[in-house]
Amino acid sequence: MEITELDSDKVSKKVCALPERDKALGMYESMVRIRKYEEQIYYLFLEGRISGSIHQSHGQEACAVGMLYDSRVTDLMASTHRPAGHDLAKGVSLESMMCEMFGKANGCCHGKGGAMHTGDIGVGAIPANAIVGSNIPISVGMAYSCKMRRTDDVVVCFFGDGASNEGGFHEGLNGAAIWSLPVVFVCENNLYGASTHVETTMKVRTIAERGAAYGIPAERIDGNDVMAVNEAGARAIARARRGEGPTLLELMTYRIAGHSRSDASAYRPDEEEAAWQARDPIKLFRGRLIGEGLASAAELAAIDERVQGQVDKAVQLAEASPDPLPEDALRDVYAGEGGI
Amino acid sequence: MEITELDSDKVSKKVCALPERDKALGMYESMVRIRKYEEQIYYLFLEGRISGSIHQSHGQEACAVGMLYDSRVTDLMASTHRPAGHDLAKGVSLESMMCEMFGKANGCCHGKGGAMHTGDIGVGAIPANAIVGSNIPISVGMAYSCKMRRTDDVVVCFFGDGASNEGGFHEGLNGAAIWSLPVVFVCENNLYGASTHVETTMKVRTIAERGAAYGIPAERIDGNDVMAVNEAGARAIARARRGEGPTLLELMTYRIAGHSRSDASAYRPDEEEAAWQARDPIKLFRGRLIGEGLASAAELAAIDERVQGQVDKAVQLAEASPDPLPEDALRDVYAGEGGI
Amino acid sequence: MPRMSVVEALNCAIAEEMQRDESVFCLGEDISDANGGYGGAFAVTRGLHAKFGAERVLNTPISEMLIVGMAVGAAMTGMRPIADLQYGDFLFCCMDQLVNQAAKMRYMSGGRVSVPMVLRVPVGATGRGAQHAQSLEGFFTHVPGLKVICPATAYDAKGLLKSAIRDDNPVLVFEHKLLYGGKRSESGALSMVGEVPADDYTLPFGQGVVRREGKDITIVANLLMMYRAMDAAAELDKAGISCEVIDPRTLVPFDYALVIESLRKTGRLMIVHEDTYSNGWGAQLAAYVAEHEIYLLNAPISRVATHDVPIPCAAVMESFVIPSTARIVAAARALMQI
Amino acid sequence: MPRMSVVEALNCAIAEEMQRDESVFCLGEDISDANGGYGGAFAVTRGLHAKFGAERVLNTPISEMLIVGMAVGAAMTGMRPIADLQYGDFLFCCMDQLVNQAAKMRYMSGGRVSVPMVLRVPVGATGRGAQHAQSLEGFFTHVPGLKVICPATAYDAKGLLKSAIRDDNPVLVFEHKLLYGGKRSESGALSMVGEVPADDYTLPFGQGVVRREGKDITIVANLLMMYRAMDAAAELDKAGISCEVIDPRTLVPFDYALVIESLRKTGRLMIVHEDTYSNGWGAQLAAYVAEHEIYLLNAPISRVATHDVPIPCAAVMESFVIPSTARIVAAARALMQI
Ligand SMILES: Cc1ncc(C[n+]2csc(CCOP(=O)(O)OP(=O)(O)O)c2C)c(N)n1
Ligand SMILES: Cc1ncc(C[n+]2csc(CCOP(=O)(O)OP(=O)(O)O)c2C)c(N)n1
Ligand SMILES: [Mg+2]
Ligand SMILES: [Mg+2]
Repeated sequence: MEITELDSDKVSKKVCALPERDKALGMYESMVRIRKYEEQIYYLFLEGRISGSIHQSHGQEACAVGMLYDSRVTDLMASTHRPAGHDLAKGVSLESMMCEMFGKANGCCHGKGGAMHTGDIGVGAIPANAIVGSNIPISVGMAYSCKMRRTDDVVVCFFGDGASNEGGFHEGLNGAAIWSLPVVFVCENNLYGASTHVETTMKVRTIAERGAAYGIPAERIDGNDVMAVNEAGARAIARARRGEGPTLLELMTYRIAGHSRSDASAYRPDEEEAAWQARDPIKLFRGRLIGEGLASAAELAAIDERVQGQVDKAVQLAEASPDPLPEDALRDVYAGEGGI
Repeated sequence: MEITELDSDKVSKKVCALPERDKALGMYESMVRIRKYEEQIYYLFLEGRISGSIHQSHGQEACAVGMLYDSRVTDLMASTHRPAGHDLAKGVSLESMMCEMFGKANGCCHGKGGAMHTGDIGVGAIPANAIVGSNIPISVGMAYSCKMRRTDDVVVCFFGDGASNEGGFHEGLNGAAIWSLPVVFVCENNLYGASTHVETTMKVRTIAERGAAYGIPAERIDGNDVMAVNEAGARAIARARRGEGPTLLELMTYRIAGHSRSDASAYRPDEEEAAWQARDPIKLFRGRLIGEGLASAAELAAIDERVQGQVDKAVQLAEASPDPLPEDALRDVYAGEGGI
Repeated sequence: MPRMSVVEALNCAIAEEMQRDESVFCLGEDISDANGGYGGAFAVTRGLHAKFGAERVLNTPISEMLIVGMAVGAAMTGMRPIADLQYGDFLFCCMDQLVNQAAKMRYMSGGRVSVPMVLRVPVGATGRGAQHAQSLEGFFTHVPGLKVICPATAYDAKGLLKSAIRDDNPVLVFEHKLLYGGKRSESGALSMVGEVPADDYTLPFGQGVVRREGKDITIVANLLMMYRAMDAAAELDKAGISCEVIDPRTLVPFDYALVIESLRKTGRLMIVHEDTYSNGWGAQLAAYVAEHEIYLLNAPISRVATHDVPIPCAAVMESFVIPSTARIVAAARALMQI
Repeated sequence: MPRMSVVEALNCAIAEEMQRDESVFCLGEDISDANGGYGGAFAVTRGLHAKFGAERVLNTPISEMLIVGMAVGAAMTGMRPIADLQYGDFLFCCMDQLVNQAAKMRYMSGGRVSVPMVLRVPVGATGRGAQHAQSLEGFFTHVPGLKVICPATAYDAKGLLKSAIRDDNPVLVFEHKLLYGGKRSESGALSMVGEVPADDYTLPFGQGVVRREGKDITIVANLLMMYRAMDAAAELDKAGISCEVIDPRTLVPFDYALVIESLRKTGRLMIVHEDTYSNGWGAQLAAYVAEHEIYLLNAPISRVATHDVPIPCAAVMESFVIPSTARIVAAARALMQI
């Protein structure tokens, strides 16, 4: 069912044209950055060089990059426990994220946040949220703020299939609808919430059809086709910018790794994994870029290499960076001096 | 808009036949009991003989009676901050409710619950819930219990239009749907949540159409037509008993009193109130009973009088009943002896 | 100086701050009084719609996660929301947005975002039963990242609420339903009106106030209980027991210094609150004193609190579980006899 | 006697009770291990699906209000649900169902309904940041109507969980992630295995246990902190300071008598917990002692608790804010010098 869902008439099958070369290569590079970052993180964990837990986003690069590649720095983005792709695509610096993974003082959260809370408000990425679904009402508030401040900035709010069963989804989408707020709700449906298949968590076939309960237009998209995501995302964002209200996008995708560090994905059938592997979003995009003559294999390999260099450098930087002081833990609880 | 909504094609306009005489008169009596009880409560408050707050259910009698008249004693019912109609229709004794309103030791909650928590588990009415929407997940648990215990009992869960915007509505309906649980969700849409019109709280026109987001069949019914409610309720309950899962019913109705004790309903247009007054559910039902020859005006007047007598007697009983002891407040926190 | 009820003082503080700062706005259920609406369950936001319009006096659906979540999101991105939850008890419907989100966002970001929001929380038992009665302070003095204030007079209400609105942190304002004053004729309500400067002023957090001087017992009491403690102190005075009554006014930050200064004189500490006995906010104060200044004590610490039960509805039981003036008097007498 | 980890002991208790009583069932996210599922985020419910089927090992959507609300509803109508919330922090997503509903239903009904449910709550900091780290006890010792237990050994885990399942009240079971044992290689995890009777036994609530006898200081500590206190006690012993370590095992009801008995001997009280300093569960114990038995004390009460901050992620900061053995030792030395 999983992969065939992509063939269902619920998923837009429109083939979207490639953009001009600069943008195409930029998108490719952004996807590769996420992939290489996540692969590096995976090895760092295996080797015990970083600790805690991880929820990795590789395999879902087309969702992050398709939605965020054209984002303004003043546009806002709210992510989840699986934030690396979104953060990197929104422009959080790779170095600051890597340093955060190592718990260093120069991490994007100064070591306080960790893997599930990365972000950089300077580029519009609020701290990622590890409470499933809770970033949805927050995004609605950010959109209300955009509207009140008379900007035409837009909020992109990511969440998973599992999150769409949380009460905050309902309250948040309803609020955004009644006030026509500039927010795009992006559900990355990767078929599982942790070990639980989406089909066991709802009786309807798609999350997109839940938009109707709020009067929110919705679409189901191939989330491994970065141009399809980019095209639908552009329409939704433009609609939001014009003040016409929220959109719900359901992006069908698949994670490469397990749910979290220690998860071997025993619940995923081998054939399913293989089928999705064949539709790897970077592989697909690379194929089109070369096939339609926008770039040569060598050019793309050069990008791969350059990005790998960035990742390696980030690891070196992170390892060489100082730990926070233990007492730094006592700072940043409250804003302002003389608080408590 | 309000009253015309009843004429919209979203509301079933089917005219349902009257039942045989016994049932018809029983339903009439049950509705009158609610009316007279609530009117009495209103005066008792005005006169300062009881205190606290009240959320009254008169005007909505057809919803309670239509849904519950055929209820088994082992069927379960979960009510709200506006519980009197539901409780009386489910079979909670009028005396024990009146005593509870007076805060007496022999009240249905021994004085501990008060106006917003009346109920009697002995007749399947769990304590009413004053947290808007929170009885919905609880009802799903009760339905799961019915199913696990291999009964064919059914849960009727009442809530308001306002409650349908709570996260618990979403989580609860979804859960009931995926496990096909024997529960009927009854939304009494009386057009307002406190002072706020339903149209300002959602962009869709009906609450019924939210059922589709969960794969739950839904219907919008004239909630002031007791036979229409009874017919739709019977179908939904039968479906649940057969193990075919939940139904969402939206009953269009109107409260006679303000939202709570001190509310003069300044937010309701006079014409709207008048239009609904003309469609008073008891008046409508009385008209049909007489018009179709099932009962004479005198017979119905006799019922009215008998019921008024019951209410008067309940007030006398309540006033004569002893207060709880102050120290009774320390009991019933925990079950079992030697607790804490 | 104008005389105002607490409701009027709160309304005045909000109106002045909304006038002063465009980023301040209100949201909550039934807070607008357009078209015959309530202007808030306790009428605190009455008249604001006419002055500031629907966008800045935002009536919401009955969706507490949405209300507080929106406040968090708006606060992180340049606004100063004031959220209203009708009854404090409903906070449990959105605790995640408060405890996991509002309180932790700044810290998790390494200090890079701020959450300047205010949440108004009516508390106290008023004959409505267990789900409309709780005094919740102890839950929130337990959450690093939140500030918690509890103004008991009209003067404090205006000054502290203004400080809360200008504060760059999430601030919970506990208001007692029986202290609102004005036209509400709730049984047990105090009909308080106080002098409130018509012009702009703010009051600092972390500064309690001595409501009555005394030398035998230091009574620390907040909100309604402060008034009961004052009544008890007057009664005890006749019996020759002199009580110093301290109103902490803010619980986080807490003015420990003021309490300790008083204890140097009295050597006896009594804490009175409507919060529960077990782990109510007074537990922390008692523990703090027993840790840091136990040698100032000439007697055991005494706590007079709501008994550890859900709040019963019937008046005779409700008034039994909530601390009464008589219970305070009895506890004080007992304290003097030890 | 078989030797088990805490996870195995909890699993064993659940399996035996499900076997014994058809009304017992489990629900929660990812609790089933059918088709390669987890059998619980911490594998506590592994194997139960094969034994009892999907209806009694109910995998739910990610819907905490649904999970706890269903538990309340099922419990009121004849079942004994055991709900699993993966991480205690997620409790804030369903506090209303717990605090307003589970805790108050019985009382509001005048004792006519019961809510025999169990909620399992993994707590403790494990390098995952502020939203997966909280020690929440203080929130719930503040809620009349709930019982709160915190087993620290495999033996207690089985016996107390069985009592919880048979109890007719809502019981929260606080489990520490670093004490689960088994195959989890969490940094900082204790690899504990203990003797656990293979047959049926229950342990009563409200009975603490003396983990180590001593005469100078009474240290009351729960969960992971009990082990740190034991390590500290061993170290202090070498320095000639003799500590009695008490594990309260249940927080509501609390075994005040055992603590007081110990204080008669030691005269010094230290409380150690991973809960926050302000209004953590120890505040109540300290306040209680300062109220009822202050004359037993020869020194100030000492509390060693997590600093009042959200939990930071980086190891160097996390371990700074959580009480360490060294901090306990230092506090004990300070206490002896006063
Ligand atoms: C409120 C809450 N409940 C449960 C969890 C534990 N948890 C973390 S991620 C996850 C699965 C989320 O699934 P989905 O929303 O589909 O996102 P995905 O992991 O697939 O990206 C769960 C259950 C949590 N973090 N927060
Ligand atoms: C969680 C929660 N939020 C707010 C309230 C306050 N409140 C009580 S009744 C009510 C209106 C409910 O509207 P609706 O669900 O339509 O029911 P109705 O009163 O119309 O019967 C509100 C806002 C509450 N009791 N609980
Ligand atoms: Mg998923
Ligand atoms: Mg309504």
